[in-house]
Amino acid sequence: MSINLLALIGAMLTIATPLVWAGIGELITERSGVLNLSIEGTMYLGAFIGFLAAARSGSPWVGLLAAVVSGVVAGALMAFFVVTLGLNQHVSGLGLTLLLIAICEFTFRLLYAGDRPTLDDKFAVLFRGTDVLAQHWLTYVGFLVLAPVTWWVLRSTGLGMRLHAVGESFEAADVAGISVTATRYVALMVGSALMAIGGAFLTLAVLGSFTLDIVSGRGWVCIALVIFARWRVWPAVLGALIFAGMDALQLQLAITSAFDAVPGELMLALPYLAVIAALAIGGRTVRYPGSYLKAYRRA
Amino acid sequence: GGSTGEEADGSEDLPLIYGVYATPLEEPWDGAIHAALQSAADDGEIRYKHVDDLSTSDAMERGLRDIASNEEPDAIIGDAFAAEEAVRKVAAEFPDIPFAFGSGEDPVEPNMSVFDNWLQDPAYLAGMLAGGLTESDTIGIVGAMPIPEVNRIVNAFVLGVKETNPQATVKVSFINSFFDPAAAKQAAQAHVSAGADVLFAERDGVIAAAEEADIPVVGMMVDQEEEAPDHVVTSLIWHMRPTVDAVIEQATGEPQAVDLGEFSFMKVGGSELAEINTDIATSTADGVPEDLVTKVEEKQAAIMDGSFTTPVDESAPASSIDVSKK
Amino acid sequence: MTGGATDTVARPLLELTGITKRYGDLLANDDVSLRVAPGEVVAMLGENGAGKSTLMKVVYGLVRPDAGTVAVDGRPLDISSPKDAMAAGIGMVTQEFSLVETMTVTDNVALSGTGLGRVDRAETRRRVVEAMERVGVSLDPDRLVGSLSIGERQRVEIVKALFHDCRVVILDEPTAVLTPQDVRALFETVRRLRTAGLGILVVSHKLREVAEISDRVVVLRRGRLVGDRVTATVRDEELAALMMGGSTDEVAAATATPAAEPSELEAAVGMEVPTDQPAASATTTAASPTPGTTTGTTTGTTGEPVLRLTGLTVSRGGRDLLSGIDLAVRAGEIVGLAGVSGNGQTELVEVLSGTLPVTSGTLEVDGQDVTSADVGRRLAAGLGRLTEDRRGSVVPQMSVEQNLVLEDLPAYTRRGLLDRKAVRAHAEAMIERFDIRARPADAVATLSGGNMQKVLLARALARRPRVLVVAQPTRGLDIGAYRYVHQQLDELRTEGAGVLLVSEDLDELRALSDRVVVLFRGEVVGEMPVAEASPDRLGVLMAGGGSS
Amino acid sequence: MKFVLRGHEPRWLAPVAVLVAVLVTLALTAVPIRLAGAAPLAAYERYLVTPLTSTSGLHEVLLTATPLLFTGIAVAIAFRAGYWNIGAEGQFLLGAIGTTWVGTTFTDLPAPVALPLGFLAGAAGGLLWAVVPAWLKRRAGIDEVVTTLLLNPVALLVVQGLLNGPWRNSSSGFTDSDRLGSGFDLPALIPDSRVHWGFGVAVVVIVVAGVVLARTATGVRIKAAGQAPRAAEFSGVDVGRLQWRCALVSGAIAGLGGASQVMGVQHQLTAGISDGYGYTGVIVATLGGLGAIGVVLVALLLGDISVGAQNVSLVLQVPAQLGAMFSALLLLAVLSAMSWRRYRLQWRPRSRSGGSR
Ligand SMILES: Nc1ncnc2c1ncn2[C@@H]1O[C@H](COP(=O)(O)OP(=O)(O)OP(=O)(O)O)[C@@H](O)[C@H]1O
Ligand SMILES: Nc1ncnc2c1ncn2[C@@H]1O[C@H](COP(=O)(O)OP(=O)(O)OP(=O)(O)O)[C@@H](O)[C@H]1O
Ligand SMILES: [Mg+2]
Ligand SMILES: [Mg+2]
Repeated sequence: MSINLLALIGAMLTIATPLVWAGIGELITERSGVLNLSIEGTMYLGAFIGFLAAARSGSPWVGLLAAVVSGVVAGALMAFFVVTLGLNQHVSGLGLTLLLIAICEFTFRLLYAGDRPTLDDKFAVLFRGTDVLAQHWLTYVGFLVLAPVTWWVLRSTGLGMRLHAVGESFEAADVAGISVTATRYVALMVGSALMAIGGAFLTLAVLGSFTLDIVSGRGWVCIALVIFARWRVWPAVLGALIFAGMDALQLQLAITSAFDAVPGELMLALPYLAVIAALAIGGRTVRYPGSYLKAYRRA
Repeated sequence: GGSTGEEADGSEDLPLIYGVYATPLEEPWDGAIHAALQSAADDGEIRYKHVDDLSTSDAMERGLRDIASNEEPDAIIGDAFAAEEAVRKVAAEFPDIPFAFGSGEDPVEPNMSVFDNWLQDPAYLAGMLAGGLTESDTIGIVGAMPIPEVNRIVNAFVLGVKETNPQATVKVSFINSFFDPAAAKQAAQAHVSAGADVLFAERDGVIAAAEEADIPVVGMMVDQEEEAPDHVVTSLIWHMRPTVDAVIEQATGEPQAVDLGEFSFMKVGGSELAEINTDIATSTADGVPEDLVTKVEEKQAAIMDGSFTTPVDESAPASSIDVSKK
Repeated sequence: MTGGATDTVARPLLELTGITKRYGDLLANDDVSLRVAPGEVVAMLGENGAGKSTLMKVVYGLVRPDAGTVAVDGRPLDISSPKDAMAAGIGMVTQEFSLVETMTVTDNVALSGTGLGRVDRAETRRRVVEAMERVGVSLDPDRLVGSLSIGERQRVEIVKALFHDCRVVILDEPTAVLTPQDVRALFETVRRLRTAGLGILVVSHKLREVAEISDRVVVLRRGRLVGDRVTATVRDEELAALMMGGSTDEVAAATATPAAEPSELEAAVGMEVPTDQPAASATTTAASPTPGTTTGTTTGTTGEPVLRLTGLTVSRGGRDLLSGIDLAVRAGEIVGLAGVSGNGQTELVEVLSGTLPVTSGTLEVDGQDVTSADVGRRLAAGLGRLTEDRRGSVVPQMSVEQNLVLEDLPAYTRRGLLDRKAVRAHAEAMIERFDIRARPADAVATLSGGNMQKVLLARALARRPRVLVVAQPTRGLDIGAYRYVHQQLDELRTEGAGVLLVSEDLDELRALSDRVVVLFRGEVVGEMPVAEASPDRLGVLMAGGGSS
Repeated sequence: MKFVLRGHEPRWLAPVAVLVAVLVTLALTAVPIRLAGAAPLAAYERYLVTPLTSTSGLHEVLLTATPLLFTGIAVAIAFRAGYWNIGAEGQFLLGAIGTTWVGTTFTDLPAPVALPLGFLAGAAGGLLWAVVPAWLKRRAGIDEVVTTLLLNPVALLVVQGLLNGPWRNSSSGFTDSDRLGSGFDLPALIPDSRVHWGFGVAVVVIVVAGVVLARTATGVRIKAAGQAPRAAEFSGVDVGRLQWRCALVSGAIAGLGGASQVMGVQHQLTAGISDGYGYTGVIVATLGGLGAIGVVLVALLLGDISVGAQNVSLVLQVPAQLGAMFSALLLLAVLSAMSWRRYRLQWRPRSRSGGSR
């Protein structure tokens, strides 16, 4: 058995990238007390709109911009449902996921009628030829900029304090003159934009094409990772790396003859089991944000 | 395009063929059936309607019964893989309508015909190409899941590799999904890091990996050369049209219960190997050696004239195959 | 202005005009107009649910009125959020805590002033410490608010409200959970603010506090402003009458006890309680609580111990929250437990309630050892509980009737199904008997705190407990409810049950108890008959002066 | 503009709210229907009316609603107790596995033995899959959302692993299992229809669950545990144990759903046996207000839409995704309209007159 460790790390970083972007997006929205189950649909939307705009314009940058805008719109929509109307967060999120995926697939069908379109130009890999460093710039930005900046903002800025206050106790935030509505809108719009980038990473950087079911449950994994991380940035990144590392490992083991006797499905299950195991070993009672799942409305 | 289902446009006398698909049309397998039916409709031979994404057997059964009783189809074509029993049940209820379904089981009198994609011939030829192109003697295949349709393609490909390169090793991985190109790409990259320098893209996503690794790759279902002109060396193509033509014959004549599988064979034009892209420019291969092309062409001729029959092996392939032991 | 108003209000700092607020069919504020002058302290009285908090929230932008205006300095404001209120120089301490438990004291205090950018934590901390000194509060600025006691949290609230420069300060029942020392400190601050020319509006149920701190007192009844008096000249009976809506005489009669002790009204309304407490509760018990020693009281005969703690110790994280508590409550007596909040009372109640496990020692209820029994067995043994954490004792979204039977469900089950008729009948009986202002099907969440407390009292007493553990039973209650709760506890004693009364309200303790026990740092540091429990002596003990 | 709490809810409000929601959905979907080249009116009729106006259409609605009834009530029970079981999907799949195992092992059993055994095995499968997260939650306080959610894909992998490996179809070699013994075929509940006894079992389960939740001491305890765990604990409810039990019951019921789908519809195990029924169960339960009647209504509504959507895409030749779009929009619209029941819209507070003097 020969596992190429460097290649494993490289694959891990790539696989973890959409989880980091979308996971941090989810983390931000959950910090404001909103469980955003529209993540799967928002990632899908970002992947599709990003692809569409890039295909039409010929530039992945335009695609990325369009994906961000689509994410902001999806976040605003989610905010309208759960903040303005105060609807149940579970149903709103799941409903929005269903809706966004249906809209994307419907549009894809109308525009491409069963074709398998590809982009002329996608984001290239930096440092091609190396095992670990051959990554897309979105990977670098995700790990080296997005994660630390989010961590810093949540920890050391007024914005982070506001988010914390709204997520823990919106009554307290309101009394302190912080607009619960505005904070949650912003959190959802920013968070959803990050989710859309996570989705667009798949089409604009990894694949250069779009197919149905492109997100394949990565959004749900992010939900689990955020709770796993107890709403903290670095543990969420760590969770993404554990998940991705196990995924990369199983990909290598799957083609290693020594592991022929192990059913492939067991290896495919490794990432999920690893996160559960990590939680079982390291985790204890989770305290949810105080205003989690709750809608706020003044009398 | 849709309609209210009522209008007449002078094509009333053409037979109505209904396509009924378990997966969305975007899935290449059902996409190939759809493309063939669409081309027959474009040729003015049939009227064509379709419904897709009937993913559960109860949706399939409901759809079929609805179509058979209300839409007056002259034949129904679709895939029955996840709903064999439902399809056979409805077929039995409407013996006057020909049913032709992609299926792993046998035809049923009087009206249930079956077909399948039999791509072992182009797969064998593609394997020969891959065997000739590899320098590391390692080839990677990424497939959906180890089902017979896929297995026989993979196994034929492996035999083809053996013919041109008996020292080679073929590694096979499955992503357990018809979609998820990102996972397919990651699997392909795992092959590359394990030394593969030629890939076979049974699923979408692999070509992107080949392009990044700058190595040759074989496409699937349709000619995928345009996706990466420097890297896609050829593609396995399934032509459903001969099968469709056979069903049209039943639609205008009498329903039958036959195995239409032969219509997917290369001999009758049911499948082919896309024109070999001799202009590939990769880190390992710049163009395709002429003698290799000749070898493949000779083999193709042998298949066409019946002097060579690609063996069909539907057993699940191992993850790493030493072709000399095959 | 309403009759009796002073004309000292030359140029009002805060002026409310015609404030009206409806909740569905309920008129919470009905055309209320009110002025507060600079350097004036206005107290607001009113029964539970009279609409005081609603009015305060209107001023602070937490509630939007249906009609009316708020003006500061003569300029009408469009206050649609607390942010606007703060900008207009209004600060408020809400009745419910508005704190983020997972944040530090510093962050909570500074929260409202922070912008979006980087927070200079050291600088903020320094300013918060400074503000605490200014307000006369000492707290560790780095502690998480979640780890603070209720009284400490109230102090944080006060610092928070006064952290920014404001011209009008609104305090909604600020003293309800404060210890006497803290109340004194708060009043010092209020006086200083008054001197500095601020306008202060303070809601309270305690007439004595009103008398002590305010210049003017206004009374709200059923949403309407029914009285506006100069504090110095108003009689307590008059205020009580305004609040309750009867004439002065009626009120006096209604609040008198069956025994008609002269000072009962005053005791009930929390006014001066003479140290020489009249016979009512004057047990001349020997200081030693030896079991079996029968001591006479005027209300019953003290009997066998119904609650006995022996060497009770509770530790968490290696720290003793309670250590070696020996305590007995006998049938027919009320034992008062005094202590500054944070010295183990809460834990003691939790241990007795069955929500905190015992580390060592034993716990007996009516002779049965229930040291490690679950809640159900404790209830069966004859324990009743009424804790200070009302919201942790009721299920707010459930109806009054379901909450009333929650601890006694098997008794209302017939052939596997809940006997809804019996549940309803029980609820109606309790509503009648305890004068709960609600219908059986109302969600408890919609009840005022006073009524919620009555529901809990009804639930605890309906089971006819042998011993009742009560904590802060009258916190935040209006005079009527306060009086009512005391009467119920007194009756319980008469019927021969034992009561362990935990309260930070020394007047309440001394008015009700036969004996007083003082807790300091998790240990019993003093025990005496109530006659010997002078405020001074208790104060010394509570401050640790009795421990060696 | 702002929302104001209603004093009381007029009787006409709920039906009107639903009606408005339907109208809004219709208006919103007109655009994509036109884009797909169909006539909106014809589409609307087929979405909502056609399935309900023929007996066979009604039967299909009941059939389609059956798995949602199981997963919906399963999720509702767990959610009520404050146990966030997002894992009905996996539990459903394991139920299907359990049933398939007995159905392909004891192929000769007669129906009276086979059917109860099949359901039992399904419940056991679902329960088994619910045990791990419930146990982790109870013993170590590990969050059930993460564990139940992540076990869903694992359950699908178990199904695929069985179908790719030991349970591969022995005649076709395809990745679906052998057919169950014929004793395991659930008979039709309504003659000449596809509505099978699984529907009957679902109704029985829901009625029992409804009575327990609404009419028994246990129901009150579950509600208390879910809404105010601390208060419930204070009142002597062992919240941990109650949640543990509800989690297991929830899993077992979801597993029954799998059993019903295998024995009533598919008669074999396939990887696509669950069309996301477990996830849809979350919608059914929450939209149904976590109550038995609500679950039934929502499951029937979704059944109606999904039968109607298939009909639309078939008759009008529009992409199948239109159906998904329609049901998602309707879901969100109904939900929004329901919030209107509790609040009314007010344009500015009436008068803020008075002014300063
Ligand atoms: N958000 C709300 N929705 C409906 N009714 C409310 C709401 N808030 C308060 N009320 C009702 O308005 C009335 C006035 O409540 P408010 O809190 O102002 O009373 P209060 O005078 O402060 O009483 P307390 O002394 O108990 O604090 C009560 O009857 C209460 O039930
Ligand atoms: N959801 C609600 N619906 C209606 N009224 C409410 C609601 N929540 C709170 N209230 C009202 O708000 C007011 C504040 O009540 P709360 O129970 O918080 O007071 P408290 O501090 O517990 O005690 P008290 O009000 O008796 O001094 C009450 O009058 C209550 O009726
Ligand atoms: Mg109040
Ligand atoms: Mg109060």
